[in-house]
Parts: sequence; C-alpha cells; structure tokens
Amino acid sequence: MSELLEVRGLRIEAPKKDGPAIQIVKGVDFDVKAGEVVALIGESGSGKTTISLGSLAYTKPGLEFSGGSIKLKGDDVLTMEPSEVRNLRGNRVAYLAQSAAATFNPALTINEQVTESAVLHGIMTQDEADARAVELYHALELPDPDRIGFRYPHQVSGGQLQRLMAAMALVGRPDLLVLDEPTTALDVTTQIEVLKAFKKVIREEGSAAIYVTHDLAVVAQVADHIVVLYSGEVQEQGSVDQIINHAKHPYTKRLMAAAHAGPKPGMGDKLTDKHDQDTDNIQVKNMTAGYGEIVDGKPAITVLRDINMSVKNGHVVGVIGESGCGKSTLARVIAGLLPPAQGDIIMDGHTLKGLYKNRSKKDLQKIQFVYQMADTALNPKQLISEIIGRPVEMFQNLSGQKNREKVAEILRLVELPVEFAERYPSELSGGQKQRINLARSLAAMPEIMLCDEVTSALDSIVASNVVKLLKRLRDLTGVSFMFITHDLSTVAAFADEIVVLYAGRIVEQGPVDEVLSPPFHPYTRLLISSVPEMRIGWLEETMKKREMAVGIARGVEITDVGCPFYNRCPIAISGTCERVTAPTYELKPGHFISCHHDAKTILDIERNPQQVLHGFEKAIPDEKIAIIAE
Amino acid sequence: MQRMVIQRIFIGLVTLWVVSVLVFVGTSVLPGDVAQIVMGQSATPETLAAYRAANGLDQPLYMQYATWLGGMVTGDLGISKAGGASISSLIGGRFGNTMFLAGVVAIISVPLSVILGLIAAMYPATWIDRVLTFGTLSLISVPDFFIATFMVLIFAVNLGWLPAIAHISPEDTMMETIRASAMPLITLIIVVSAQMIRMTRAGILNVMNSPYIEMSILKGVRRNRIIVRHAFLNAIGPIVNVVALNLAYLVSGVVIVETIFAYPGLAKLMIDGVQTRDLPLVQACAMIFCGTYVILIILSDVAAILSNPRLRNPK
Amino acid sequence: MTDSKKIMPTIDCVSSMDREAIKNGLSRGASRREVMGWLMAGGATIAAAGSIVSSATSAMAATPKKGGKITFASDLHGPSDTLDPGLGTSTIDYTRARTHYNGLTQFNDDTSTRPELAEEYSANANNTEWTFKLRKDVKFHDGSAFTADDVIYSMGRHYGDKSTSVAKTLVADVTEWVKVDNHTVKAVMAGPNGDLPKILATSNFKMVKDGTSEFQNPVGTGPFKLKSFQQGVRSEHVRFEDYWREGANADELEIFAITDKVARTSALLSGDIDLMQALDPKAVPQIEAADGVGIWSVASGAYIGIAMMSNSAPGNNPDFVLAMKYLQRREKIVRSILKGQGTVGNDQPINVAYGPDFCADLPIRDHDLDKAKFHLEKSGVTEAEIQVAEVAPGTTDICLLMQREAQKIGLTLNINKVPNDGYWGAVWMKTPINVTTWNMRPTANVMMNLAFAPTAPWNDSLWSNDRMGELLIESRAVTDMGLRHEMYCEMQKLIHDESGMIIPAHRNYLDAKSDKIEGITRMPLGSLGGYEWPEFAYRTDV
Amino acid sequence: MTDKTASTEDMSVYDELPDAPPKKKIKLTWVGKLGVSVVLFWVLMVFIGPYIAPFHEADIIAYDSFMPVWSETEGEGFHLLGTDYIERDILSRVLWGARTTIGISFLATMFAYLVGVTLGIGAAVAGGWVDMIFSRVNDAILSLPSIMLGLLIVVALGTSIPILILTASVIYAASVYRIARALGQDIMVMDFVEAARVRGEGMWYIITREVLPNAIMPLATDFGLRLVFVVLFISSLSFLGLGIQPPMADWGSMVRQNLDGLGYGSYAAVWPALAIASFTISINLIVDDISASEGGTLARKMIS
Repeated sequence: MSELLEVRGLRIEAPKKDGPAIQIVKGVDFDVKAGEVVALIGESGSGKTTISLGSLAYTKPGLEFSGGSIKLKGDDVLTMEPSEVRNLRGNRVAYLAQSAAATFNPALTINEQVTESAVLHGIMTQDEADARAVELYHALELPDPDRIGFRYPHQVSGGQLQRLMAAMALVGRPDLLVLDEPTTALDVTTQIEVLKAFKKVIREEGSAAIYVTHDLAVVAQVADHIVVLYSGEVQEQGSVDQIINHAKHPYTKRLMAAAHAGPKPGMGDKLTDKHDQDTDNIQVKNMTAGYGEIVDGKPAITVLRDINMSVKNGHVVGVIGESGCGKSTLARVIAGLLPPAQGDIIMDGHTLKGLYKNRSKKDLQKIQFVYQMADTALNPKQLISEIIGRPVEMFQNLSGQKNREKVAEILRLVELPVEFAERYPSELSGGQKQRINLARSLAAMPEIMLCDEVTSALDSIVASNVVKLLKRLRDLTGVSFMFITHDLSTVAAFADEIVVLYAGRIVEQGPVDEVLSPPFHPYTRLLISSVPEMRIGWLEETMKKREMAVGIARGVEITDVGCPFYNRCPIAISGTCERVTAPTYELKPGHFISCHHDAKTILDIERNPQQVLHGFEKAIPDEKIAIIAE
Repeated sequence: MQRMVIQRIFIGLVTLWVVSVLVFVGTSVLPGDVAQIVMGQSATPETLAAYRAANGLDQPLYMQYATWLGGMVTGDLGISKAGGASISSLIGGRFGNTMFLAGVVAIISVPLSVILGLIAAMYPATWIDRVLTFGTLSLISVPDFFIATFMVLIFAVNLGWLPAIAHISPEDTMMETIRASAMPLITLIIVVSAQMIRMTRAGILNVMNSPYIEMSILKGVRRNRIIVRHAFLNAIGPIVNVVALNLAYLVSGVVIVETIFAYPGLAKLMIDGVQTRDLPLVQACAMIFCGTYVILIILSDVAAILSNPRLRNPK
Repeated sequence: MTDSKKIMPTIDCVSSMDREAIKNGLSRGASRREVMGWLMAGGATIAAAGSIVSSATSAMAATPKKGGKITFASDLHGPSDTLDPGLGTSTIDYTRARTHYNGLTQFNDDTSTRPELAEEYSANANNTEWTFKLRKDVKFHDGSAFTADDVIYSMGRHYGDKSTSVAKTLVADVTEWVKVDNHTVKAVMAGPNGDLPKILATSNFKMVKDGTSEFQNPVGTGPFKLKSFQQGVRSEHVRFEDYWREGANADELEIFAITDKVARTSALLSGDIDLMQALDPKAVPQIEAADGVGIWSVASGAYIGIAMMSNSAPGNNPDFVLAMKYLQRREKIVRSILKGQGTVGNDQPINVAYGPDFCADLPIRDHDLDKAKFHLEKSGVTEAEIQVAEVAPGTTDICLLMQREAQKIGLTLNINKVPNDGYWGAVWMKTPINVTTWNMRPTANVMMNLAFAPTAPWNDSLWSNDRMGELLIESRAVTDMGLRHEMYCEMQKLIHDESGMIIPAHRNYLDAKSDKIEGITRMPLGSLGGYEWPEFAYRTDV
Repeated sequence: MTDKTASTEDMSVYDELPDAPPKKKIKLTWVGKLGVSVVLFWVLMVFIGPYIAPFHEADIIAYDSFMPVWSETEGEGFHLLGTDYIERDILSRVLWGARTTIGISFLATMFAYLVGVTLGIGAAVAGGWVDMIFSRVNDAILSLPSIMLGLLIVVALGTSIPILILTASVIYAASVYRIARALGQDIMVMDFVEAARVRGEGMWYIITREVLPNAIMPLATDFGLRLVFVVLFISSLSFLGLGIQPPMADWGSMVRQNLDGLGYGSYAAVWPALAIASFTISINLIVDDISASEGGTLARKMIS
C-alpha cells in the first residue's frame, strides 16, 4: 500500500510575545496508508487533535507550525498556496469534530451544510450533491433519509447529528478523513451504532482516516494502526494487534490499565466496616417528578415515574441509563432543585421539603450535589480558597486561620497541593478542576454526595484517578454516594448497588454483582453488551447479536402505559408489554426487576437466544431484517 | 411563535401606558405656567385667568389626565394650548416629513452600513477595517451639530450645491423634495450609518468564534461565504435590534438636525412644545415616539425570531 | 451698507409733514445745503439733519421695482404662531400681521405717526378725546369695504374679561370707542394721553374685519393675502391687487423661522433667504466679509438690563446697586460683545433714539473699580447670584464680563444660566437679581411708564419712586418743549441714580439682508425697520 | 502536580497533562496603546489642566474675538489656539474644559452604572414581578428620545452641574439596566450560582460574590462606550442652551458657542471638537482592541 499521508518531524508551537514559544507538538512522524484507519490516542493535552488538524494545514488560533512536513499524496500541505489549502480542506481532507451539536450551524438546513463543500469545490452540482447526501443518509442508517436533510440541526438527536456530520465529511469523497473523538460524547448504545455506521462507510468508501480518541476500546474496533501520543511526542506506534495485545511502552500499558474492561461482577471492592452501613441514609418513596406546571400530581412533562429506592450509609449507588432517562433529574429532585410532583424523600427519618429553599440548613448540608462540568460548576472569578472556604465557613462556622487550615486539609484530601488555594479554576487542568468540584461538596461535610456524570467528560486515566479518589473518600469519611453515569464499567468498579433507569422508570435495581450477572433485565443486557471491549472484532460480534440490532435500531419512547422498553425489547410479548405496566418482583433479596417475563424465562432466553425470535419479529420492522441478516 | 409575538405586543402596550403616565406627570411639573408663557410679557392677571379657564388648566391634574387619555384612545389628540390649533393638524404634515426623512435615510443607510460592517468584519485588523473603524469612530465622536454646520458651510455656503435649509412643501415633486432635504439626509445618513456599521461589525465578530465557523473554514468555504452565509445569519438578531433603535432615533431624536436645517419634523415640534409648555402637544408627540419605538422593537424581535430556526419551527 | 455700519440714529425733531416738504424740495432740485439750512432753522442738530437728508435722498434714489419673491427668516416660531393681531407676541407674528392688516395709524422712521387707515386724526385741547376720520377707499381681501364698524369691533376685542388680547392694558385708559358715522370713530379717554396714535400704530391694534373670530385664513385690508400658513413651519403671502394704496412691491412673501442662529446666517449667505432677523453680533464680521449680503443695523432705545430687585437683598442695598453700576465696562461691552452694534447705556432707558426727550447732559457713569470697591465694602455684600437667560444676544456675555470685574473688587458673583423658555414666567421679576431686555417704545413716556412707574406691572426692579410717578403723569399734559425736557431729564436722572436697574448698553436692531433687497424701513421700534418692510421692501434683481 | 494514585512507580512520570495552554492576557495592539495614552493624557489634564493653562477659563483678556492660532495680546501673552467669540483664550478653556467635560461625564456614567447595575442585576436575580415592573418602566424611559427627557428634567429642575449629572445618569441608567439585566440572567443559570443557592447562600452573597465578579469585564468595556455617549449627550444639551453653566468651559458648549467663527475660518470651534473626538475615539479604540483580541481570531484564519 502506498503512503497517502506522510507526517515527518511535525512541530507545532504556541508563540508568546514574551518568552519562548510553548512546544505543543515536538517532532512527530507517522504515515497513513490509503484505505487505512490510523488512531491517534492520548489524553487531552497530548497534542493529538492539533496533529490531526495539521493534515488540513490548520492550527487553532494561537498556534503555529514551526517545522516538519505533512505530505498528502506527495505534496506538502504546509507549503501550499491559500487557494490550494482551501481546495485541500473539505475536498481532499475532511474533518469530523467531537461535538456535532456545536459544529452544525444552527441557522442553516442540514442538507445545505452537508453538501456545501462538495458544491463549493465544484466536485459536483447541487443536485448530484443532494443525491449523494441522501445515499449517505441511507448508508448511515439515518431515520427518514430522504427528508432528514431538510431539517435544522436542533431538530435531530445527538447521535443522528454525529452521523450527519460523517455524511458532511464524506459527501465529497475525500482521500483522508479526520475524526476527532467522534463518539466520546455519546451514550454507549448510541456510540456503538455510530461506530458501526462509521466503520461501514469507511469500508465502503475505501477512504483513509485519522481517528483521534483517548478510548482504547473504541480504537480496537475501528483502527488498523495506532499511534500513542504523550505531550506532543509519539510514545509507541504499531498495528492494532501489537498495541492492544502486546503493548511494550509503559505509557501505553498505563492507558490500557485505565481503559475500561467490560463490566463484570466482582470488579468492585468489598465494603470496609469502618462506618455504619446498614441504616438507610436517604429513601425515595413512590416519587414522580417532571417539568412544567403540576396538575393533581402530574407535571406537564413527566420525567420520573413512581421511583422507589434508597441509599444506605456509606454505600455507593450507581444510577445508570441512557441520556434522557431521567438520572440527573433524580439527583436534582433529591437535592431539592426540583420539587417532586408526588412521593417523598426521607432522610434520617424525616421527610424533606420539596424545594431546597424550604429545607433546613442541616438538610442542605447533608446532601451535596456535584456537577458534571467543573468548568461551569466553579466560579471562574473566585479563588479556590473561597470556593472551598465558603461552605466550610457556612456549615462549620470556621473563619480566618481555622478556615484556611480546613481548606488545606480538604485540598490534601483530594490529593491537590495546598498552594492551589491561591489559584483560580482556569489555572487548573480538567482533572484538577473536577477534584476541586468534589472538594467543594466535601467541605460541607455531607452525608451523601450526588455525583452527576463526574467522570464522563474526563480522559480515561484522569477519570480512573477520580474514581480511585472517590473510593478513598468513602473509606475515610463514610459518606454515601449516588453515582450517576452512563458508563457501566465505572459503576461496576465503584458501586455497591445499581439502579437501572429507563425512560424515567426503574427497570432493575440491586446489589452490583447481582445486577451484573444473569438473569438480566433485557435493557440491562443491552447496556452491558453495548460497552466496547478492548478486543479486536468485538464490534462485529456484538452487532450480530440479535437483541443489539433491534435495541440499537430504535430510540427511547416515553410511554404512559405498558413497558417503555417494549419497542426495543427483543423478548417483548406483543399484546401485553405495550399495554400493561410490567410487574416488579424480587429475584434475590434486594434485587428487583420489572418485567412481564419471570426470572426463569429470562434465564432460558439467555441460554438459547433462538427462543427470542418469536417475540422478536413482532418487535422489529421489516427493513431491519436485512441488517440483522448480515 | 404566535404566542411570543402576542406577548411582545402586550408588553408594548404596557410600556405605552407607563409612558403616558410618566409623560403626563413629568410635563405637568414643569415650572412657569402655560398661560404666562403663551401670553408673553405683557399679560395681566385677568388675561391669564381668562386663558386658563378657556383651556381647562384650572382642573385638577388627574382630571386632566383622564380627559387626555380618553382622547388619546379615541384618537383625539386634543387642541394645542398655545396657538389653539388642533394638534392633529400641527402633527399631520410634520409626521409625513419625519417619516420621509427617516424612510429615505433608512433605505440608504441600512444596506450601506450592513455591507460595510460585513466588509470590516471580513478583514478584521487589516487596513480596510482600520480605515472603516477610524472613519466611523470619528463621525460618531464629534457632536452632530458640528458635523451638520460644517456640511452647510461646505455644500451650501461655499460650494452652493445644496440649499442650506430643508425647504420642503407638499406640492414639490419627489426629486425636488429630495434635493431640498439633501443636507439633513446626508447628515443623518452619516451619523446613523457610523453607528450601525460598528454594531454590524461587532455583531459578526461576536459569532465568529463559534465552532461552526471553524468547521466552515475546515470545509474550505470562502471568506465571503463564511461571513455572509454562516456568520451573518446568526448575527441578524442583534443587528436588527440596533437598526430598530437607530430608526427610532431617526423618528424622535433628530432635534438638532431639524433645528439646523429648519426641517419641519416631529422632534423639533416636541421641543417647541416643551418650551411653550404646550403639554397636550408634548404628550401627543411623546406617545407617537413611544409608539414608533415599541412597534420597531416588536418588528425587530419578530425578525430575530424568524431568523432563528429554533424559535421559528421548534422540534 | 456703509452708512449702516456706523451707529447712526435716524431720529430728528422734524414732523412727518416737514419730511414730505424736504423730499419735495430735494426732488425739485434744491441743494443738500439748502435743505440742511431749513432743518437747522427748525432746530435740528447737524448730525440729525444730515441723517434725515441722506435717508431722504436714499429713499429718493431708487424707485422700487415690482415683482419677485422675498423670503424672510425670523428667529423664533412654533405652535403658538398666530395671525390674530391681538395675540401676536413675536417678531414673526408682528411681521405677518403687517402683511395682512393695517392700523389706524402708522409709524414713521422717526417713531412719529402718520395716518394709515385713518386719513386724519386729531385730539381735543386736553388730549382726552381722539377723533379718527377713516379712508373711504379701503377694501378687505374679501372685497367688502372698511367701515367704522370694523374699527369698533377690532378695538372691542381689547376689552373685557373674555379678551385674550396681550395689549389690552395699553388702551385701558380709553373708556369708550364711539362710532360717529360710517367713517368716523371717537376714542373717549379717562385722562389726557397724547400718545394714543402711537399706541394704535403698534402691531396688536391692527384692524380686522367686523365679526372675525377665526384667524387661520385672515381677512384684512393689508398689502398681502395669505396663501398658506402652518404654525411653526412657514407662511406664504401673495400681493393683494386691490390694495388701497400703491401697495406691496414683491409678488410673494415667504415667512418662517430658523431658530438656530448659525444656520440662519448660513441660509442668508447661501442665498436661501433674503432677509434675516436677529443677527448675532458675533456674526457681524462674517456678514461684512461676505459678498452680496450686509447687516441692517438700526440704533434704537432697546436695551439690555440687569435688574436688582429692590424688595430683597442685595438689591435693597443702594450701595451694592451703585457698586454694580460702577462695575460696568460699557465701552468694552459695546465693542467686544455687541461688536459695535449698540450704544453705551447710562443706567436709564432713554437714549438718543428718543430724540428731544433724551437727556444728553446726564454724564455717562464710567467704569470705576475704586468707587465700586468703596460702595461694595460699604454694603458689606460679598456674594450674590444672578439668574441669566440669553434674552437678547450678548446678555450672558455682559454678565460674564461683570462677573470678572466683580472678582477684582472681591465680590463673588455666581451666574446661573437658565433656559430662555419659561424665563419670563418663572425667573424674571421673581428672583433677586435677573436680566431683562426691552424693545424701544414709541415714546420716552410710554417706555418709562411701562418699566419704571411705581405702579407699572413690569417695573422689573420694583423700584418705586413717587416723584417718578408724578412726573410721568404731569409730563404727558405739558406742551412747552423746554419744561417737558426738564421733566424728562429729571426722570432719567432719578432712574440713573436710584433705580435698581443697570442698563450697560442699548442694542441696535441688528438684522441682515441680501444686497438684492432694498426699501427696508429704519423705524427703530422693532426688527428690520419695525416690521414695516413687507409693504415697502423690493427686489432690485427683477 | 504529582499523581499519588499512580498504581505502579514507573508510570508516575506520566502526569495528568494540563489542558491546552491557558489563554494569554489581553495584549493591546499599537492602536489600543495609542488610545490608552491619549485617554491618560486627558485624565491627567483633568487634574492639572487648570494649573498649566496660561489664563483662567473666564478671563476676557484679548482685544479681539476669534483671533487666529498663535496670536498675541500685548501685555497678556500668546494665544496658542487663538481666542473665542468673546476674546477668551481657547487653549486655556480647552484645558479647563477637560475637567468639566470629562469630570461630569464620568460622574454621570458612574451614577448611571450604580443605579443601572443595581436594578438590572437585582431584577435578574429577583425575577418575577420586580423584574416585570422595573423592565416596563425602563422600556418607557428608553422609548423616549433622550434629548427630550433631558430637556424636560433640566427645564423642570434648572441647569446646574448636579442636575446635569442627574439627567445624564437617569437617561443612561436605563440602557445600563438592560445590559446588566441580560448579563445577570446569563450568569444566573450557571451551575456555580445554582450551587451557591442550594448551599443556602443569601441574595447579597450571590449578587456580590457570584454574579457581579463575572459581569465586571463586559460592563467595564460598556462603561467606556457609555462615557462617550454621555460626553456627546451633554454637548447636544448645550446645543439647546441647557449645557454647563458659563463661564465654565466645557468642550460641547465651546464648540456650540464658537460655531459662528467657522464661517470665516476661525478654528475656535474646531479645537474643542478635536478634544472631544480625541477623547471619545481613544476610548473606543481601547474597547475595540479588547473585543478584537477576544473575537475575530478565527476570522484571520479565513481564506478568500
């Protein structure tokens, strides 16, 4: 195979008016062969995105090429004339950004944006481009492919937008595709679907690609060749097999270590008995909540329906589900940010007021909410000392020297140097900010911390460090956690109990090892099998599983009657499931499932999937059969 | 979307009412009584009394307000306390003049400023941008009566190309009218455009940092298309708002230009009203101005809604 | 315009009859010296005689041309513009009144009166009854004839509580207007008043048609008919062909205002207007430098005054008042602020413009800081505030100058500039120290009676002097010139010494015109020759 | 930082990498620096102007009005910029005027901000009826032409420097209110504000410690522009004769009073006009420079 792209000694720096330039990329070499997918992996700050953009002769504002060459089919993009560069971009090399939501222009129709570059570069006429786009929509398995192009970006879902961006990149049949973390922001179920689509079209189009990510498991599925980066330098590169199965370089090993193994029972550590762990810390009883005006116990938009759950002292309860299933809402209701329409939240034996305004200072202190994005959760204009010191002052009435000492103590607790007290959030890295974010909640000396996706925005290594931290905190302070995430592996490693939410209902809950071992609720099963494993060929295998086909083909539909999972359920009993709300029964002590099938049936189905077929065909429309067949 | 528009309109009405109260109270606390001012130096107590009685100035304030508001609602603007002419007749012609002035200025300056603003935004920190920035800055940075007088000296007195005063009359043809009002037109176009150019530029640069602009660059889209198609569409909201405010200014705020060019417009009429303590006149003008402002703002809001798909057709 | 640049009062003591005689004499070819001789014999000063001759000659010089349009810009207009002569208060009102109406009597340039709609008028022995014989050939714009009834109606509008006339006080002492016959009316007076003809010559007493109550399209006897009128915008007038005398020269008049003085000047320079009222003294050099335009400056008795109210401190302290009077740098004011378009004032309202009634022997009070300091210390006043509005061009600057002088003698004089609008109602005569301005009045007596009589409603300084009151009354009846002059001198001295009114300068009526316009009168009772120009002005370029 | 949680020793060399290099501070271009220096010059004049001026602002010393640039009055001295319409030294008046014009405008803008920001942020934080009422009244004020509002207030209360400041403050507080409110609303929805609320923080803390610090920067730039408007507003008031009290020199009225001179080539009106322009333009240049260094960076990457 001939070299499509040759990167040699690439250097990129951030020039400074005063002092020497900061080196971002320090001499990087790698090649991309035609039709090959090369993955650049590393943490944020490793320069992977900067390098990938280099192949479009582009640097983010404030950065400059300072050396080396990037040859596309022999001609160096760094020395091109502006006109050539413009022709290069979108035509010969196409870019897929991480967040499609931000990258699509909200004011233009999808179709205009998808076809734009192809038409501008005179590769094809508008009509040809439109036809080509529709063809790609079909290939990417987008719903309503013939008309989706006329919609505006805000009118389609995140996963669809991500695929539409793929269409945008591919429409001009570029030689090289640059995918920058294209699935990081997505739910597992969506991610697998997008991955599948990408892989399919890349194969069909035969175009080469640079795939930028920090997620080895994903890389294992899509890449042929892997380049491991750390702070602007290549640490190790080789074929997928080499890197995944026989990594040599310590840094690569470390990445592997941090990367998720598929969620299995027994990954979590045993509870220490330092603290009382038998009494309920917080209890949610028959709670229904939602947004909009509440009319006799029913909100305009119902998000959560009769939720019953509890968190024991010192326990970690993982709440999982796809985005939109109401997991964050659950936490907000408990925190008093959203008063429930029905039901009670009971803490230490008394019912909490619905709205935080009406709760006692004591109650406010006991429950602490930890936001997902440290960037928006920390006031950029306050010193760390104030961010942490304020709750200390409020809830522990410590001021002056005592306050400073306490802040220092907390900083140590979250493994940050004491000097950070005098810094502003903007001066810290993502992981450090997240630790401050946790520290602020800790400073209140809470009984329970509600952590909303605190690791989702972080790189695998940083994330795993944060989880380690949480574990230590739990052991040290005996605080309980409600850990909200869409990442099963993390939950498997951290939680004591799991609550599986689907479309605002709890479909399964119980001790982590119980929930993660058969029999599974069909939805739990879908989630588990959607988590990418660091195993070449995993994606294909998984896609062959029939329940994946249907589960992934459909989106969440919030229904008032019947089982909400009906339309995605491979074992749905048509006539029953869509009509009757599923009964909730206790499999083992503390392990509940809501399903029309009893435990035995479910287990049987687990053993020999053929049985599935009967309920399965009903649940699945014809046009999907084809895909399943392949 | 209808709901939004209706909401805007309702808010507008409330505003109008608040203005009516503000203006009425505001004007009636002015020192020096109408009679005294109208009758001039040589008035005697009797003549004054006679005058007050004749004009209902002896009634309590709230009574006057009630009567007036009633009139307003039924479209009766009342009688000018000075001169005794009906206010509608006083306003009638001037309203036309003002609208003509504002209209022509708008037609010319709005496209002009938007285009120049776009150009400036297209080449930021280049010489063309600097020239535009500095030019517009200089124009909005000197008092407008200075600009106006300067223009008169150049075009009317020295060159004698244009009349120094805007002498327009109904029987003039369009062209005559335009020539007659050339000076105020030019002055206003300069003053107003300068503002709008700057705002357009700012508005565009504001959205220039969004990821979708970077994406369009990475798609190899040409500079001018990026600005016109990608950036401008998203900046319409704020830009339209600025345009609306400037138009409102053209209707109500151009006292100085009207004075210097003896252009019979509403703004000057209102100032005269204040000076002659002609309260009904002042109030009527105030309501007209506020009305125009409210309408323009509503229009700009609607435009903003239309330019934004999210608001235009939600999911 | 050379003659108008030097300050030249065109006032003399010759009656209008003699004036006609002189004109005839000149036209018969009498030499300038001869005429001068007659005049001197008549008792006129050389200057005055010279002036009248030259004005007569200039009047002779060119014969008016007919046709064309004259555009006039005044300094103020607004919603309160009116065509009802009884309501007129501003130059633009007076000017318009002059175009549509006539009075019973009319002013000469020397402020003496001549018959207008009354072909002759006369008083009884003791000036208590005036009889007016009306012309029989006068037609209104609607064709109807002018009769005694119209006079009775017109004058009636100035009486009674319902009357909104702004001038009713001036004719208050006429107890009754009697229609003798269709073309004769008689005014019966409460007391002797020789000045009635002059009062009737003022704008507010123009004759309107019997029964007229609506003035948007006025019906008068005047030289022009109304073509269009919009308050605060403009009015247009066309010549009335059936006018009872020779009539107007211009075919059309256009009258409006440019309130911004700079803009007004520019409009004249650019040729957009032919006549402008109220030229700012600052702009005199600009006009003189420009071609095709000139100033029209008429010396008059009009004055700018600083009133120190005698009813409150510090105005009630004679020493303070005196100190302030000594502070005035009168020549500097005339030169620097009025740019020469005025005459030095002597803290009393009468100046040479009033002719024989002016007391020339009264010495000008000079700028004298020592005296000022002396009196100030005597008064013990150290700080005072003066309310200033630009009631006449230069008023503020006069006060600024005074402020600087005051500083030199240790007096802190705070100037509070207040807006012109509302000034007369809210500030004038209501605050301890304020500014005022008066137009020239037809006679010295009227002037002093209006502003300095103990009972006068507009005695700006509230200066109340009984002797003054007596003199004013007595002097009206006196016929002996010598005695009359003595009395007037005494009155002027009284004001000069005792009143709280500082009169640092008399201002010319300073207007400007295009060189293409001639025939403008020089009557010093108002702008542009006392608003008389509409009938007489003409274009030289038609 | 060193990561103590690293599982094995040999890996501890690989720290968590910092994010992309932190945004560097706003660097002014030469244009911006020029602006700063001019503004500083005038600010300096505000303090020392009257002391270095050759004459007192009210001195009527020359022998002739509208004397040309660089002319002399015997025994008095040179008139670097000539004299004005009543024979006062222009240079001196321009120098004195700096204090009046800039001083008054600054105070007015300050008050406008005090009121506008307090009410605006207040309305944003309180919301509900308070917001409704404030905003309507505010709209009403905005809907009236400022010059007319000014006229009404000045005519009602008379012209004095305090009144002038009050007038300008009232008028401009309205527009400040709008901006402050908008900013406030944006910040109020941020997580850190919510966090403070659930913590049970009071209104005062939220406004002063959470909202305001984040609103300062945008408000500061707006302050500059507002100041410019006030300067021009006051000068247009002086057009109607409602400006600053004579003999105090303020640039606006100086332009106004000396306009007649323009007609026959006197620069008396030009100098104060230049003073206004130089001051206002400079402020704008600074503001532009700041906003440019924020926005427009991508724009430079465009290819035509």
